[in-house]
Amino acid sequence: MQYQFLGIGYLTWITFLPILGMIVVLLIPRANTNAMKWTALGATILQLVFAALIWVNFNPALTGINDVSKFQFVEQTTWINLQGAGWFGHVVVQYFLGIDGLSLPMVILTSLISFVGVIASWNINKAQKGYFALYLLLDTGMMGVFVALDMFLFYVFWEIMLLPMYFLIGIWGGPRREYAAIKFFLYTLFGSVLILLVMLGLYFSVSIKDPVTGQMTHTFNMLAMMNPANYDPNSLLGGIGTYWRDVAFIALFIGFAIKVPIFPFHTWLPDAHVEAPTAISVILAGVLLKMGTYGFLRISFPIFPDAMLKYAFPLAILGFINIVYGALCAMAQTDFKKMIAYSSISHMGVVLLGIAAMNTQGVSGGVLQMFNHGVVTAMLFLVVGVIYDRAHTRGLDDFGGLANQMPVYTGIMTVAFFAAIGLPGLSEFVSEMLSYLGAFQTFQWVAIFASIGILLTAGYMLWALQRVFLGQLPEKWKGLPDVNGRELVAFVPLMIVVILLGIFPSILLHPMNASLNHLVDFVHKVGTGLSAAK
Amino acid sequence: MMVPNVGLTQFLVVSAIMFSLGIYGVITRKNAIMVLMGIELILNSANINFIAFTRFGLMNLTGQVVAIFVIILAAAEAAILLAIVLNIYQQLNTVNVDEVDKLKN
Amino acid sequence: MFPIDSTLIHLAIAVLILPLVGFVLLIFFGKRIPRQDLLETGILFLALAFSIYIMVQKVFFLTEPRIDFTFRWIDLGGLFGGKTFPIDLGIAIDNITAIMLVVVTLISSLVHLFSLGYMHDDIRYSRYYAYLGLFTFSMLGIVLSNNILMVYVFWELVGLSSYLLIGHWYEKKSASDAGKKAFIVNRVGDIGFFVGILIIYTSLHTFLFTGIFSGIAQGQLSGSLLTIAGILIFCGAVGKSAQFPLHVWLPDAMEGPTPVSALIHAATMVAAGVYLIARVYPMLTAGALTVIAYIGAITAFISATIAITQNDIKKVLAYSTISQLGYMVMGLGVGAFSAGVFHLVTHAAFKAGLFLASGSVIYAMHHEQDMRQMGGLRKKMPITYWAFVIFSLSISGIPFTSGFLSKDSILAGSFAYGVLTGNILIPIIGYSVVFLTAFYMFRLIIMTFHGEPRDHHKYEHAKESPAVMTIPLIVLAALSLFVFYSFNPFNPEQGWFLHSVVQPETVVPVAQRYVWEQAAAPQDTLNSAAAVSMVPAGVSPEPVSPVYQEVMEETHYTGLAISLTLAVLGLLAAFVVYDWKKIDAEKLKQRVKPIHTFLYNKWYFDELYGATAVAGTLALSKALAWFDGHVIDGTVNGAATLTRLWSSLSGSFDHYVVDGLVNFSGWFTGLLGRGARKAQTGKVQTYIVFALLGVIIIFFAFRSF
Amino acid sequence: MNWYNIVFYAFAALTIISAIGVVFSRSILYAAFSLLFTFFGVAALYVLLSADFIAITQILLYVGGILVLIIFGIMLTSRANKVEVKRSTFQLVPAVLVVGAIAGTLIGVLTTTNWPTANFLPYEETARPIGALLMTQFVLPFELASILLLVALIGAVIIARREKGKRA
Repeated sequence: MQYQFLGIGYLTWITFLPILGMIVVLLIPRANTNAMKWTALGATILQLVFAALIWVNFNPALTGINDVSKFQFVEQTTWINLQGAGWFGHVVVQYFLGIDGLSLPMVILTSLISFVGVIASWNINKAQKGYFALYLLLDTGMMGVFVALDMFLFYVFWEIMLLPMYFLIGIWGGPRREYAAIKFFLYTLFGSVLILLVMLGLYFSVSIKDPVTGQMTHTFNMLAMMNPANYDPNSLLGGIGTYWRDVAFIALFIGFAIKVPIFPFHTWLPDAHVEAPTAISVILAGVLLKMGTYGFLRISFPIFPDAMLKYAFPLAILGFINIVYGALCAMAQTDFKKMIAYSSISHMGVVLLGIAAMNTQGVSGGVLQMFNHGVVTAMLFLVVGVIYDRAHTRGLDDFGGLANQMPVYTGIMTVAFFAAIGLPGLSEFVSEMLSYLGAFQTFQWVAIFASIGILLTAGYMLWALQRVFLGQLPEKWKGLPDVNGRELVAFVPLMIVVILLGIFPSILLHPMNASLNHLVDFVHKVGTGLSAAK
Repeated sequence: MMVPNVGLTQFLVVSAIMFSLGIYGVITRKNAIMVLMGIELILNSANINFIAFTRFGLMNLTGQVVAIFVIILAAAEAAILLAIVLNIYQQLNTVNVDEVDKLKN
Repeated sequence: MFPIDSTLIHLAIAVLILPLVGFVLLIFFGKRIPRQDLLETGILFLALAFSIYIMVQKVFFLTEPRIDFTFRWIDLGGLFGGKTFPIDLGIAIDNITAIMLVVVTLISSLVHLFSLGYMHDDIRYSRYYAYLGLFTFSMLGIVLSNNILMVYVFWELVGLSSYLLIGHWYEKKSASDAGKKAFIVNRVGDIGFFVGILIIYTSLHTFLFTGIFSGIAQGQLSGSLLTIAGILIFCGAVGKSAQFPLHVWLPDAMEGPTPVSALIHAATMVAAGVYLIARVYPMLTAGALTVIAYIGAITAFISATIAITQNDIKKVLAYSTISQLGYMVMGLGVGAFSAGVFHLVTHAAFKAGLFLASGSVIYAMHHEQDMRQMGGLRKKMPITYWAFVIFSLSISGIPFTSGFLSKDSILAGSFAYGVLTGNILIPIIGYSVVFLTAFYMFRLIIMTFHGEPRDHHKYEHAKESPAVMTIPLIVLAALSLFVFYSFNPFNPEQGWFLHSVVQPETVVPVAQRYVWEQAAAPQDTLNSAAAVSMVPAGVSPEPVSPVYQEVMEETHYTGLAISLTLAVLGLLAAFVVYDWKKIDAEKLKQRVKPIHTFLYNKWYFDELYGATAVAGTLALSKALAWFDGHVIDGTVNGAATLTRLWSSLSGSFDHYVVDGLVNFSGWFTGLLGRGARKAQTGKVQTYIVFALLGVIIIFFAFRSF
Repeated sequence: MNWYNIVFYAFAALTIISAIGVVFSRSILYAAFSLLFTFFGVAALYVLLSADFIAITQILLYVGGILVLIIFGIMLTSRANKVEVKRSTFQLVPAVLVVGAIAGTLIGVLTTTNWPTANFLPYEETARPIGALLMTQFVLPFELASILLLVALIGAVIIARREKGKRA
């Protein structure tokens, strides 16, 4: 293996560094909170360094998606090997990591947001030890989801991330934190169950030849699941466009849709966001939501290309609903954080619209939008966090005229808001434009109606901006200090990314292209091939 | 012979009568000391049995040894019981067993 | 030495980047740079110098019609079928671009200069200049783009800087409202624009104008979809150029500082819509052009009627701007391409002048904008007054002014259009607006500068503005005269301008052209139309359609006479009513009260939109939020409640039935126990009796006899 | 009718009659004295059963130890002659019935049982073998019994001790 550090692959490092940090945090005496913070920061910075290394060494020409030889930084060893236990035969779970152009942006995003999240967590003043330990565990879970290529491993990481999130919201959250945490947990668990069922269905339908024994064995290998030839002819999910394949696709879709979240599975999000502490909102919106769409692209679409093509139009419709519905709901909110939570729903609708189009522009735009939305929404939640730290209220109508009181803050916020509006020159414009371009080619009318979302977004964002920052400053906020150095450290990297990707989106699009084009090709070829064969 | 020759049965019958009388005493008397005396009767009747069985070859000398132990226990029992009676009397000013019901309820 | 075209491109990039540099410097180091205002103003004058050089080179010396510079912005790779998805962007310089460069930088530098005086005690001085820099950058971006995507990008950036500058005094609710309104109303148009771009890209796979035009010429996009695409792109122009029905934002935008109104909301940004139409002109079908012509005419008429009733000096000018923009749009719509662009340029000069002059007045009157409080300022502010008069004459289309030349061309075009197509409504509106324009402009002058001062206190303190404010006025007044455009004050055809700005050859299918162009079209149009832009300089302009040209020639003098008469009538009417007071304005107002109220309230557009679109959206958002919170979340919580109900039911079952059985057995045992407790006397003797009874019973139970 | 029979019946009668006296006596002190005779009677029966050692022990322990203790108890707990010795614990009639039933049952069993050997064994000395047995086969119970006695001794002292503080 080529890319190793201390004999361990880069992907293992980047995934398990936070766990190392967590162990260190757990060993630090309770009183020494500073050491915990710095440990967490150190772990995430190292993670960021590895992400940068991976980016630098990434070969943009390799496609990935369904071909293990085209993946990069691959690590593949047997993890669980259960020999011949009754009817389920020989269970092999692999420790199989690897990235391609689809996961690379997510890996970078996760590292970046985790780093920013630690800085945003600096003011946590309750049970810091538990907080940072859980935070780092969460980090590992998220990173693992994006690098795992074995479905079982994927599921393990998926669940690892769930529990810390529950506690982080439930313990360090706002007044209704228990409700929000339980809601989040139950929703996600419901989704997980569906994913688990489909995973098992796939497991029992797919067999590959064991390289050692030469026997046909079931496998959790995602890449093997993508090859129609590996399906046992009479298995549940074998065959072509069968009823059960549709069912499995829809179940998997719901499982991931809850995470995105897609209407009507979205109501956990506003509550979770509003109650979660700032850093957790940032993580939640910045990374967790992306897992849903990542799941579509990594698992649902390539494994069920026939069903994907069949249900592409409903997906696009759901994307449209997300965009417009989320925007309208955001407009009606009076809670700053809730508004941004709904705006997330709206923006994730763009991702869905783009990837449902299943063409180069749409998918590129969708994946880029995943990244951009992660960065921009992280900024937005940080913005809310800053003001909530100072004023202890988030009501949009409680403020006014902060532009004079906090000019630097206002500047940062303006960038974030206009990025969310999709102002050209800032990152989200490019991704939204590409998504719409793609969607328009496939679903003309859906794209046209969805473009109303552009208008609505401008409406609620500017309205919020006006209510909070413009006008007269109420007497009680006369003493609010502007952003401090620590907060700037969190904002500046995000701002740089937002502006840089607005002007030179190619730096991120270039490594993605080969993989995403291959994905589009693959889905169309296999999907229509299957349908034609039927 | 009008009167049967004395054998095992006669001893046992004496013992049985004593036992019954002891029971009667234990049952009917309120006074703890009287109860104790009833118990002594019962123990004695038991001893008679042991020794009679020994004598008539149904038990070897073990019966007598057991009888000795019974006597010892009786002595210890008497000592303890009287101490308790004294204590109760000091505490409650009565030695009637049916009035000593503090453990009840 | 670079070849001249490459030098021009480099210079153009420099012109584009310079204001951005100013913006970045000011926004990050605003407080730390001494005299930031001079820095920014200097940068602008440098850009102006470059622009003039570019224009002179391009228009008068260069033989190439177009200098292009393209780079690959995004490459999305390719699919197996060999389809690739590059997105190319770039800049291009042709004659219109070169002229617009000068217009933008010129007005911008003059406004910068003017602001030195007008804004010098503002609290956010450096921020103001930074935003001006951002605006200039974005506007130049629109001008220089050689592709529709970049136009859209800068389009939005212009919207942003407009938003920021309108809301410059954001402490005022009305100012921040106006900024928001401007941005959102513009967005409405931009969505149309965006969808238009989507159509174009989907059909033609390119954003470059050249690619678009050649693609259309090859028939890759035609029929009604082409018309729809044209109209959708025009939607962007409707928003930005404040055309009916999206004109409502511009009057409100007057909340911004007056120099900003001059730069953005009179001369340049609002003209961007017109510029956009000019850019995509070759792909506009007859259907699209007719829509454009009608929208322009309606806009011109509506806003002119509103303008005659307004009392706020800037509002009058705002409506006049809308009206003039309507003229330009109408001009382009009816096929008078050069005239429309020409009017764009002349209008930029005199309308910027009008706004700056009104700024000068407002400055002198200590930020009083109501004309009813003014009067008699002529003596106090002679330079401003005379500049104002020149601008007003120009906008009214009085001979010897630039406005006469351009407006006359547009009117001639609309006349010809009316004659050729029978759509006489458009020329009728066009001419009637001439009368209205002259009337409201001179009403404005008379109320402001003539007569007796109405607010004596403010009048006493009023004085002529400092030189930094009057010099721009003088420059613009000079530019409002005919000589800069044509040496013949009555015939613009002989000037350099109309020689340089020539209507591009249309690329739409023959059947979708105006009738006169169908007749003129050579048989091999479809193949030769790929060459798009301008006819090389120095070559005498070939009229695109001889038929059209012929009609214009024929009707020229008729039209001229009508327009002149109407303008003079309007002028006189203003004097009759407001200066000589032959007719009492108040009485007149009373007599036509319903009409006046209707006009004074701007045809109730704001109220209409407020009651429908805004209220509707808000109501919908409230309803959906309720739906979200109560129905969807209610369903979720209901599911949770149901589950809990179910669980509590099964809990009850467990508690009462299963556990009940257990407890019953316990209870039963207890019952027995209670019965048995009767035996538990606590008396040892009793127990002995029972024990013995037990022995007896056992004995008899097991006895063997 | 040999002398053995006569002696047996005499002592059996003494034993039973005095036991009746213990049980039915109205005075507790009389009951105690009746018990004295019962113990003597029992000792005599032991002699008739050739258990000389036990008989001696019976007299020494019961008469010299237990009975004295009982009399001390009576003296300490009440003015002896004033003690109302009521049989109110249990109804007389049921008591008699129960006891009668027991007695009847027992006697019935004892008399009808066909004991394997109903004959006297030859007399043997008992003191020595008993001592040997206690030191060999029954040494553990023997030691335990001695410990029990010690414990009972100490316990009795502690229990019977008047606690001054508590009385107040």
